[in-house]
Amino acid sequence: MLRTEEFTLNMGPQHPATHGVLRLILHLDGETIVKVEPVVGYLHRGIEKLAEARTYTQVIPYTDRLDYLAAMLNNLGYVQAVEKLMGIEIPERAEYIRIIVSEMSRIASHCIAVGTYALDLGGFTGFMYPFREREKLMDMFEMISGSRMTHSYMRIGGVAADLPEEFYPAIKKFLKEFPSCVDEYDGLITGNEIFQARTKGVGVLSQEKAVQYSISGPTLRGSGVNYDLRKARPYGIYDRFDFEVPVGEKGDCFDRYYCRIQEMRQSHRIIEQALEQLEELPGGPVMAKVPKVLKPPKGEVYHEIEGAKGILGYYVVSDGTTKPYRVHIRRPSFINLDLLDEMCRGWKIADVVAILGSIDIVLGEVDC
Amino acid sequence: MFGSGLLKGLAITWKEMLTPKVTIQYPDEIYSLPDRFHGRFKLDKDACISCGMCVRACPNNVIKMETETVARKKRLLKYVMDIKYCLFCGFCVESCPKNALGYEKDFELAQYKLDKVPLVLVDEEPLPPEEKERLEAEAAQKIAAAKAKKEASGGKDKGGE
Amino acid sequence: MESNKVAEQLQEYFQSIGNNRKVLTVSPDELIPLMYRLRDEYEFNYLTDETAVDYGDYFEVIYNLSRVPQGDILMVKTKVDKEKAEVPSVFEVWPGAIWFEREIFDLLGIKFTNHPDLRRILLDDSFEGHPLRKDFQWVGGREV
Amino acid sequence: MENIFVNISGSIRELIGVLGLPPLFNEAVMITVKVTGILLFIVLNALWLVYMERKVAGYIQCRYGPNRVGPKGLLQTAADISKLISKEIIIPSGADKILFLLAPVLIFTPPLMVFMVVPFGQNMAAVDLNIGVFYFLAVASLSTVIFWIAGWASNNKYSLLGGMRVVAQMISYELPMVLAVLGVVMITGTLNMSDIVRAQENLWFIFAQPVAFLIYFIAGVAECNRVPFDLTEGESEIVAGPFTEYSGMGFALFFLAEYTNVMLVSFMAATLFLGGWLAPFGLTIIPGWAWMLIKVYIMIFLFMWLRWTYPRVRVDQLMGFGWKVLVPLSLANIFITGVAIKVLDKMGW
Repeated sequence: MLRTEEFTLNMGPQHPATHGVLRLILHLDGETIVKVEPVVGYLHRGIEKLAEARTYTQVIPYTDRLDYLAAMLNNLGYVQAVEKLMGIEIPERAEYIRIIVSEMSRIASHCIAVGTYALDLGGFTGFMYPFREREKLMDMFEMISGSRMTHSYMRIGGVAADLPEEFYPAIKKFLKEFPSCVDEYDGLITGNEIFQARTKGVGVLSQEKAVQYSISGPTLRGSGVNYDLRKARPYGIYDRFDFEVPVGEKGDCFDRYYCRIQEMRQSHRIIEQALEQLEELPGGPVMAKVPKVLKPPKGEVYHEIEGAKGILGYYVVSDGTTKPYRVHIRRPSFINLDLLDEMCRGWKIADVVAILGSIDIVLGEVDC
Repeated sequence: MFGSGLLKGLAITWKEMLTPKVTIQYPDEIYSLPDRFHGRFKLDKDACISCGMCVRACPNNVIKMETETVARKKRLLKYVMDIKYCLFCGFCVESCPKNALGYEKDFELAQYKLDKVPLVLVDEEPLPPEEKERLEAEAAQKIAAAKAKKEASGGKDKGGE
Repeated sequence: MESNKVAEQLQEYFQSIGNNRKVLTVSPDELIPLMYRLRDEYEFNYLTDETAVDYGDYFEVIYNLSRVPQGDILMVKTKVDKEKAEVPSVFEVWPGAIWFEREIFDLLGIKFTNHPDLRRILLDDSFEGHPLRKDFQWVGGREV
Repeated sequence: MENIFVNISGSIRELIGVLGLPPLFNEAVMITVKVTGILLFIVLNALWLVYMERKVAGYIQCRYGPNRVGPKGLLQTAADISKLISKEIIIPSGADKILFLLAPVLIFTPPLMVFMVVPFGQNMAAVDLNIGVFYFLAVASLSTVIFWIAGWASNNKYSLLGGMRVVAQMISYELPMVLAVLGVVMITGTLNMSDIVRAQENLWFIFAQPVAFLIYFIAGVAECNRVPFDLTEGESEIVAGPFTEYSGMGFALFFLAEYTNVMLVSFMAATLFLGGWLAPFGLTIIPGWAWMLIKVYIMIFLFMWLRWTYPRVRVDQLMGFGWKVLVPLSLANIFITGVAIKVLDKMGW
């Protein structure tokens, strides 16, 4: 009798396809996955604890370092939470700027998701093209905030500074070029038969499971659940824009990937509209009148926004002093990773990479 | 038809092969940095009033400042930024009431030796005691003179009333 | 928001609930039946967030529930003794709670009874103490 | 120009002949000279191909590729190789030392052996073997064993997985390759490569046997372990497959061997399907060996173009495609070729 044996393979924490320092313990039967155990925490910096020792404003640079691929969105979630706690109304101009930069951030993040997904499946060129567009976005972020990745641009009560003059031509040029770039990704990656063979029907996540397991973001929408906080519970001024929520059908890797591609197009639409409306606005302040030393009243707030990876929630407790009593961050990547085991079972090693890539995690956020 | 996607991919990569490249050839070609770029810090020593706002604004205790008070005036002795802990968030620059702190467009902050990493913006010896005394005496004189003048003029004013 | 209505309705049924700004407060013993009711009767089918706060002499575990895809949100709180920090796990109601609860266990040291896999998640297995507790003291870092 | 290499070899032969040594010795010297020449050609070409691949990749990906070391970055590979040579060869604990060190040494042998029979131009095969095609197929598949040795000896799970993948993949793609080549052999009735080239005087076999060419090409990509069939390396899945534990020169040899294999498959494609040294459109100004190289480089570029466009297939899809599509297709091709040969024969063509 031939006797076979399961064997364990340590994938990570140093591995080309785990998108950071994620360790996956794979239990394998040949190349078939029996069980996956994600081990996280290699990048744990204790941001929630650090926040307790900082003033409300000083927490902002730390939120950048959660999902460092979409730092603006992290900023946005935090400052909106504190504003909700303090009841601050921010100037209209700041609202528009926030929408523009956060949607740019979403595009940048999805560019990475799409690009690294192509790389995970072995297509190196598919990785470079989205990065090229992301680079243009980074340049614009640099104009706005002075930093390419960790912007710390938003402030409680508005944004740090108005958009610079040189930003407008740059964004217009980008908006003009971007649809054809997405077409290029579509042609090179989405339409490729090998890519489709690798992703269609792989790692199916049913609608019920996705909701039960608190999955969010494009991963949830890929399973066919139309739940985008920008529509379901509009925050900021998202109710003023006309856009659609792309939803998948089958919940496989391809649907999750394709949701991101379509979301990039929708974000592009939002930026276009926001820019148009912003230019009609008269110039004005971009900061509300807030005291220099922030002392929110005693209380607590839970605020959620739709981040690039999913629902990004901030739970801030104030005890009336200048420092937050507790900051908790609901990180979408962390929760989405929970279901990796179930999605991978029965698939091959190569599919683990494909499924992990389709969830689109970023380890700064997973480990907090 | 099966295979059309494959051919389309080939067409796209062929097209890209012939389009101009986007690389900036860094040391030869200079990348134009925007005005707001967060690079090396610079401090306008004369404008600085040593108020310590930047020290308090910093989320990560990067800035170390030492001052001495000479003739009731704060004098900056040391202004060192432990740049390896810096988040480049810009809160210190923003908090400066006199716009003394700012950015340069220099981003090559890497060093070979760890002790070279902290960014020393001001490093001055404390004034020698004689000098200090002299300055203090001078200041005291000035103040006294001003006071006397004020009193004199004030007396006149009063008298006028 | 509609969650207010839910709270009003539920107040009649659950005597221990205090309605405090759209927040349902429940004791740990009654938590699981309430959660089942919220899920089945009131269609809060999505657990967006679960966290806990150390208030010195007691813990508070906070659940944020949502209706998907309508988007309503409801906060449920439960108070836990510091001496006997145990809460029933809600993973039967929402399986997504597994990692939330592992994180809370890791950082605050609240035990979730019936939890299938209650291990540390972010910190090292040999780590001592729970860093998000207010009495946690750690010596080290760059100042030393 | 046409016969420059043949003349050089002739004059060397004459030179040795003057010494009046036994003919066996003369033959031995000649073979040594030829092997050295081919080895030089292979290694230099492999170095050039590494550079070319990086340039092609760069241009496809909107960047320049290597352009700092030497003019236009031409010395980049030389710099890389010298760096790799100076690196320590780390032998992992628990590795089978002898096999671990032997694998990178051996990896160059099968391609080198095959290059001995490749006709670089008219009368330019080092050894004009009359079972050349058979020899090529037999020897080229030996590299499977060497990859497996590397994978096994490394004592690393990724290497082992990579090694297993190599064996599975090479064996499944050997078959359609052989069957595709069979179509050509059936038409010519010979296994001698020079004769096969001569038989293409009127019509290149790519036009007579397009399906066979396609199958040969796909199987060739798989044999070289290149995208979209680079599962052996599969850097996003199994890190680097059998080469994971290799460092320094061991890795460099595997790396160069990959390009040698690419060259080999391209040479064979040019010989079997693209008319070898024969000049198209009567452009005989360019010598035959140059035509051969041009054809080979077109093939190599095709390989690179594919590599930088496609993602990788999965292991079961790879096997499925090999056994369920390529093998039946090549069998059908043989059948049709056989019928056609008979019919045309009867018709008196």
